[in-house]
Amino acid sequence: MEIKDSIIHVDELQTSFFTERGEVKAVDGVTFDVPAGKTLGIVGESGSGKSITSLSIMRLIESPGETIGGSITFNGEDLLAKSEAQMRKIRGKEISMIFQEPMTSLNPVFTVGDQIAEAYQVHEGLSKKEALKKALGMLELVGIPSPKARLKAYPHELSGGMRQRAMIAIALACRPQLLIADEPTTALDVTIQAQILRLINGLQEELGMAVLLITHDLGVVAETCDYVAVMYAGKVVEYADVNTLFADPKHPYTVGLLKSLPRHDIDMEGEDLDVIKGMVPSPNELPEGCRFAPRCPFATELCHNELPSLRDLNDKDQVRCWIYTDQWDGPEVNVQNDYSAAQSTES
Amino acid sequence: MEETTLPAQQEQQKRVNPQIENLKMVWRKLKKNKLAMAGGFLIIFFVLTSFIGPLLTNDELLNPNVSDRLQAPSGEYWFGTDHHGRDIFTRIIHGMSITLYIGFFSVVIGLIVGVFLGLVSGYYGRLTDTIIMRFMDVLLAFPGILLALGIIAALGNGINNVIIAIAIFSVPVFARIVRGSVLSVRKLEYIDAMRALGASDARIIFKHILPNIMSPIIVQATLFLATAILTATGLSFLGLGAQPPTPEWGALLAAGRNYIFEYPHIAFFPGISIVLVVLAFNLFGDGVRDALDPKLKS
Amino acid sequence: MLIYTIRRLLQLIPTLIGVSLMVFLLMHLIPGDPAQIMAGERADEAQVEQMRERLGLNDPLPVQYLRFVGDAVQGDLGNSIRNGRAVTDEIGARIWITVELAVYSTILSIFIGLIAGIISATRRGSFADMALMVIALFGLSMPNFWLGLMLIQYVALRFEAIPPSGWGGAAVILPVITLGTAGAAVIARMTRSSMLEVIHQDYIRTARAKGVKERLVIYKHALRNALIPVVTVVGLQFGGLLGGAVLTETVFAINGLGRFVVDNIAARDFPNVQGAVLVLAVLFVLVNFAVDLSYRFLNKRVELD
Amino acid sequence: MTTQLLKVQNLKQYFPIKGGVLGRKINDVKAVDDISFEIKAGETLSIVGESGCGKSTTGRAILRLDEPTSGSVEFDGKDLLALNKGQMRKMRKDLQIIFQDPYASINPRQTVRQILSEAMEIQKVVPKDKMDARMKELMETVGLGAHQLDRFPHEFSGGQRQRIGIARALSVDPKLIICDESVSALDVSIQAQVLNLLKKLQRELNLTYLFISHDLGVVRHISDRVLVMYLGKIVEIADKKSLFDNPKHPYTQTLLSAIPVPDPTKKKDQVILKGDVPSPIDPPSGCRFHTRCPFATDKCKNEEPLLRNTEVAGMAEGHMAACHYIEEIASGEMKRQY
Amino acid sequence: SEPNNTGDTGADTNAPDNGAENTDTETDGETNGDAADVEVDDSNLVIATTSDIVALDPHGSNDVPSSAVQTNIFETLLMQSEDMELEPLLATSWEATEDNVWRFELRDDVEFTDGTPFNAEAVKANLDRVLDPDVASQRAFLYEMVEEVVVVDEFTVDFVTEYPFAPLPSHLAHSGGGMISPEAIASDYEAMEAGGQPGDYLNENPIGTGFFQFESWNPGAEVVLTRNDNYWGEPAGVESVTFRVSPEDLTRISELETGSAHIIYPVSPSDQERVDGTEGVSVYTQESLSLSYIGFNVEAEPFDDPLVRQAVTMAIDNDMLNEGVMQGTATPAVGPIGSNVFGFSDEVEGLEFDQERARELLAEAGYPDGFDTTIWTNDSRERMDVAELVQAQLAEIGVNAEIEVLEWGAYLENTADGQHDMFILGWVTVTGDADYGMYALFHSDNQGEAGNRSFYANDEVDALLDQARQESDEATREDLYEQVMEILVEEAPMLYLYHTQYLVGIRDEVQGFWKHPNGLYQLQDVTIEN
Ligand SMILES: Nc1ncnc2c1ncn2[C@@H]1O[C@H](COP(=O)(O)OP(=O)(O)OP(=O)(O)O)[C@@H](O)[C@H]1O
Ligand SMILES: Nc1ncnc2c1ncn2[C@@H]1O[C@H](COP(=O)(O)OP(=O)(O)OP(=O)(O)O)[C@@H](O)[C@H]1O
Ligand SMILES: [Mg+2]
Ligand SMILES: [Mg+2]
Repeated sequence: MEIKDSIIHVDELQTSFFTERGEVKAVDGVTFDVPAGKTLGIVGESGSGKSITSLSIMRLIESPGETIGGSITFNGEDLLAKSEAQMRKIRGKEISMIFQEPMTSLNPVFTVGDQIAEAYQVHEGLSKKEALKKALGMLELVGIPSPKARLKAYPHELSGGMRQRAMIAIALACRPQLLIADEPTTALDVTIQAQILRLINGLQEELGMAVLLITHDLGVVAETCDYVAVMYAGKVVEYADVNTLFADPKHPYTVGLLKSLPRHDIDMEGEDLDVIKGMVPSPNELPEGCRFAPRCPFATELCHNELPSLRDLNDKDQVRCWIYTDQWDGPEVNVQNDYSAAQSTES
Repeated sequence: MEETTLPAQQEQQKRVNPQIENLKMVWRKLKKNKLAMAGGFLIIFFVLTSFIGPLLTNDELLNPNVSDRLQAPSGEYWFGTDHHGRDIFTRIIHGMSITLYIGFFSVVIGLIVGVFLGLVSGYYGRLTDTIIMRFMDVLLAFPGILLALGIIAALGNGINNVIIAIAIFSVPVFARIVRGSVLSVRKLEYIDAMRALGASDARIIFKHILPNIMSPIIVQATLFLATAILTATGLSFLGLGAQPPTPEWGALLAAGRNYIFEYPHIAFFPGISIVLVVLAFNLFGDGVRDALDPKLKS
Repeated sequence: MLIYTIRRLLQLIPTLIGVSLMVFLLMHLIPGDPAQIMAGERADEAQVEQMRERLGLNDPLPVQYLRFVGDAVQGDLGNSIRNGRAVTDEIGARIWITVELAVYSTILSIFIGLIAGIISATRRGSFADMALMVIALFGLSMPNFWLGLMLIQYVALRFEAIPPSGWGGAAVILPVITLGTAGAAVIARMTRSSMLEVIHQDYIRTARAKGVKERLVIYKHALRNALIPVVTVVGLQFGGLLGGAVLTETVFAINGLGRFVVDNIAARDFPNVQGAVLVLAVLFVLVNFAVDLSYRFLNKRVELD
Repeated sequence: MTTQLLKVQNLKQYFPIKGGVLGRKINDVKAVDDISFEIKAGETLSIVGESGCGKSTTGRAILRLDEPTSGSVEFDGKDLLALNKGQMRKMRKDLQIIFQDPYASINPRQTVRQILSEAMEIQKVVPKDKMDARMKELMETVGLGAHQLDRFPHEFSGGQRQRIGIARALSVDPKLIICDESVSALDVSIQAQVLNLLKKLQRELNLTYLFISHDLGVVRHISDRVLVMYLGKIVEIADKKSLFDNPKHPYTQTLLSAIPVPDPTKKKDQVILKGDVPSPIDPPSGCRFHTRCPFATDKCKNEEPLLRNTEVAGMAEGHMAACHYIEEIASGEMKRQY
Repeated sequence: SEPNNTGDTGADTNAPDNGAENTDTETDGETNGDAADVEVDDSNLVIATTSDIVALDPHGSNDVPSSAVQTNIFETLLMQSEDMELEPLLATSWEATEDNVWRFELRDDVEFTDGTPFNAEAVKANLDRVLDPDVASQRAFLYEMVEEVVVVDEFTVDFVTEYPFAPLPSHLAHSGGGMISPEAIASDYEAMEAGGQPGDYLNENPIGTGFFQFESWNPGAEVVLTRNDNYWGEPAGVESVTFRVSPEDLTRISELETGSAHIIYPVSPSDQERVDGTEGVSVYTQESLSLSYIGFNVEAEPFDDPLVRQAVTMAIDNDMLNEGVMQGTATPAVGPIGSNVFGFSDEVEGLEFDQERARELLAEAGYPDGFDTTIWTNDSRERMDVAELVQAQLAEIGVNAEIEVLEWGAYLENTADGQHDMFILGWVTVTGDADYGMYALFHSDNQGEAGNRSFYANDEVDALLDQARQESDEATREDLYEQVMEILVEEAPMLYLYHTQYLVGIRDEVQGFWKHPNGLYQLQDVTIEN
């Protein structure tokens, strides 16, 4: 499935690290679209390949990593086919990125103003002075108090939230069409997280850009995204619009994830949480069949032996699970309703 | 209970000791580093030679033989003879153990004292730390070789005093490194866990901190061995250290320098021997550092 | 920053007291009676005793130490035992040579070390990298007096324009090379590893994500950060060279402070040794202090508490 | 049983800041500033709050991992702060801690067996010959196999390591366990496993938990009572139900509203606080929250509110909040200024 | 550019054709002429040596490098010729007027470089100073027997000695007897009054009558002297002389070969061949007044037994040492003084090299299997070489000797205290008189620091030495010294090794240079010819 007005289409992306211990398939079959002006959330547990996916899009994978398969279509052009010089023109101008750690993502020896201004100098060929003037405008835009003074501040002189705002200012300086935000709020407190998320949403509307928001927090996804891709062990296992995903999750992993989440808005009355048994497979010892099979309460022989593909379920949702196919050899199941029961009988 | 079920591959994993595992990893990385391996082999070669070599050589050649003085290298005298007609090759072989001995023991002594001070300083902090570190500053403020000179002047000449002198100026180097490592390990939660269990300070320091800061210590020790050997030869060059006719290499070099015009081989062979030994330790220490440094992976 | 500077300066005091005490004690531990030496080989006991009295060597050690420190604070380091000249004059005549030697050598090692280190880091794993690092290690492994001798033998004797000894003019070339080699090696290695570390930092990725050219990423974003630890090494090197030039000064017959100390230890001219070592230590401590300040200036992350 | 197992009174933890020309103490980080609370045997009290508000410091002060500046910590009727080093060492058997980082909290060079036996050896809880049996039992209790005793930490996953940490804490039969962000570093699926384990252990061993977390979801799941901290002070303390259903302090309210809910249909009216958390070095006067509080008045700036319970606002017994305007806010008389 | 002294203000000072320019450059040349520039000058003689001087005050030091410089500034009453004959210098004639009175007639045409006239008063002032206990001169021992200096008239002076002292004239030829301007001496005393050290003033203002005068001293680096144009005699051949310190053998040779030094000293025997083989330079040799010896501690076992000392002496092959250490350049020694010293007798036979006999003697002394002992040396290269070869030879007769290298200060102190077994040292009989060579080394009064580090004590030797120094008849003196020498060979309180030669490297363009057997460079007649 390809959404018509999608700004970027990632198809079966594969990125591996060739380490001493062999190939690490960090990203191995990632497919999604980001519709123009909308927010796509990518969720998944640690190590599922979220960051590597985003770096692959930016073509910033460093050796020993390499993108070895798939395609990334941005504005109708394949990014993987671009030269380094062409990519440089796109980075920071058409696609920008914010990283997880605001502490370490800013260069400690340059002022915040310089670092924002650099984007203008690189892409718009402005003089330092003009660039700084525009940088000031950006600081105002991201809501940093007394922006004039902050322009000359070094990163260490700012609080975490301010730094993340500065990062956003850098990323948005050239009004990109796509903003990739890799866990932009994980390192921040909830009250600050709320500020930053609101800021990103606001700017998105203002600038009309698409956002690829990477997170492991389902709450953040629910509150800020229009579409969601769920990743597990390097693969997208489910893709849906946000309401569908939370109301009617299809993949057993998605279901398990939602069920194991302790929630502050619901009292469990002392009940135990549902859990997903076992643990995430290590990327250099991936199971043969469905990657989730060893942990899946519904897994059958088929699941253990053969890898399902990501299929359209309807016109907008996709899932990578045998249950929703004709080949399904197990009993009829409703994943969401039967999950808890299946989970406890299993063991 | 679902928690007890474990993935099959976990069960099959072999029992491996992390030290050994770690060593294996380091070894794998080292093996790929040709330079470090070359250094390692050289070290082994030198150490073996220092033990076996003297047994194989003709000790007669160590005695002065004025009629054969200042001979150029030849089939009989591989590296030629010196100004007393002694065979330089034989002398170098016999001197190897002395050079290694000085390097090794000065590092060991400096290491023991420095590590102890560093541990105490880093673990207890506050006034203890201040006092120890100020003292280290004082030692560091002394130009190394001048400190050694002064110490030897005070203690008298001789290899063991050279070792003490070199050890003293290595103490602050080790102490500082250890202190830094202790400070970072100390912050780790398992140290607090041991305190919460009521473990004594000694147990925490020696059982839980020390083993976890060995890497930088080992690296520093290897590299300092190179420095120690160089310093010892430097002192010998100034006429301090080994007593004649001990064939300490620095002393050979110092004596050889007087003949460098007409008989350059006398200074050349000891000089190149020193370079090789020091280079071996530097190469190896460097390789070990790279292999142990998680930041420089791949 | 000012407060920090003042505080650090105050912290130097105990170090310097420690240094002076250690020099003093070391000098008194060394066997050999300065009065005897000064009075000469043929002086009788009474003469020696008189000499001792005049030099104040009969006072208790603490008294002597306090006198030494008290005078030193006022800029008086006493007089040479051998020739009665003021120690400050003796030092003054030599200190600049040693400082010059150290400065030139440091400049040389920074120049060579930085270039080699950057080339090495940016071409990690290449032949150039390997070759440069082997050369650096070789430079580090060479006894510098041997290097000096080789330079005299193979350079000075072949090229008339380069004098084999002394100081000033073209004569500085060989000693500076001799002394600068090891430093260049250290700096090259430090620059390399520091560059390699910095290059994996998040902010470098940020710069790349901004679309900055790779060359700028290296020379603007990475190098500025990579230089920070290098500065510390340079400072330490420089400090070390001040006192570590003994051997080079000996080989090239340079009348510097290092050789002065060696000669005067041999002559048991305690005031000279005490004064010179104290001055060297003060220089060392001050240089490191300056390095520390510049480190803090360069490294915006370090809080100036 | 409803006896007080732990009673913390007027606990203060100030960390000196050195500075000035002479490097003397010029100020303090007032990490924990005069807090009092109690924990009953067998219950779980959680401390929540934003980063840097003093949660960990409280836990560490109770264990005397850092010596508190003042106050008293009474455990089982004994004042811990009055004990000397040796006595304290013995006492540590009863109080244990489980840390956040599954990688940093166990010595990578020891096998599980060494870790557990060392702990038991230090406190001499079991005779040598019974140790093996006890270790096997412990491993099973935390959901690991006895066959894994001779493995090293790096052979375990994060969740399993956390279980080892729990086993180590349990090995000395403690009464109180302080869990400092014990599940924060874990992935959701693993976090759920560990949370379930903690609850099970509490049931079976009648443990008392002081549970430190910034995740209100986790807190709601595990606690009996909840204590909210802001800048070194307690702003609200209540049983779980009252706190989540009926928060009284504006900070608690905004905190709850700021947390994203994993349910897109529940889009609610979020209160976004302005500004950052102020520094604990020079905390704001009066109510420490006044700089960010949407209700703040001059009174808040000048007068420090005390923890109190008022029935007017429908606060349950034992529910206390430190705000001057509990009643006014509850009745809607006071409106948010932003 | 240089200051414009044409008065032509505002004009184009860069113009090349300024009328005043020629004169300007000349004066500039002089004022700019610091040490570095002078070196390349043909009129400046550069001598590179191992050590810096200790002092310029002739009473403030007793080392060869200092004397070598001082002798050019300060002249003595008498001097010794190359073959050690006494010749007049500032004194025109001298005689013993009584047993204990020496009378000197002085030149009447000499002035110190500060303008003070040289006369009998000046001589008295100098002798008084060197003997002044407050000055504590290291050279007081040379004149300790002088009871009084009597000014007879302006140019006649009497030296009254405590006892008849025959070698006094040769002592006065010693560079320690160099005449300092009495004005300068007075100023030095003033400086002492003001709290200074003796010599403080003189070291900066060494005023003598010599053919050179002091220009500058850069401690550790060089001393520069310039020609005294008012010299009473034949003026020096070069305008100035620089004594440069250059401790490394190799470096010194390079300096000589590249022409940055004209004269270098010493050339190590092993480099002699090379220097001689290099074009434009050669080695000048001169027999010295020195003795290299190995001292025994005759107070301690086993060297308290003369048999042991003889055995050790006979076990050592002096020729081999000479060859191995000195490349055969030295003269093997029989006794403590060489043939160029007054009092030497060629009648005395030394102990022959005979290892067989040595073993017998050892056995006789009760050490049939030899013994363990130590050889001390300082870090002098030559002495360490000797030590190594001696060690090897002693091994042949079963004596196991450990070598210990001591640092110079410690070495002197410990040997003076008698803590040694064997030690290697040298002695220079500077005065060229056996008294200087023997009295210090063997008289029991001089045990320890004063020179007798063997702690040798023999009443007969004491008596003979006392008698010989008081005897004015030369023949009788020679006879007495021959007797002493015989005893000293027989008793072997030390192992006399050899008398070395001075090896001086010299460039071909240097003419008129010679080195005195006492080690001092004779520079008056030196010229540099190109
Ligand atoms: N440089 C590398 N070398 C080898 N493996 C790597 C490297 N970088 C990442 N990986 C592997 O790639 C996989 C995916 O990593 P990635 O950083 O994309 O995870 P993530 O989903 O972003 O996780 P997190 O939530 O922890 O950020 C991980 O298993 C990781 O171990
Ligand atoms: N040893 C210390 N020295 C100085 N300040 C400290 C020390 N330990 C903690 N602090 C300060 O005390 C305050 C409270 O820290 P604490 O670790 O208790 O916070 P926390 O609530 O546990 O935060 P987090 O959620 O980040 O763990 C912080 O401002 C911290 O910087
Ligand atoms: Mg990530
Ligand atoms: Mg905490």
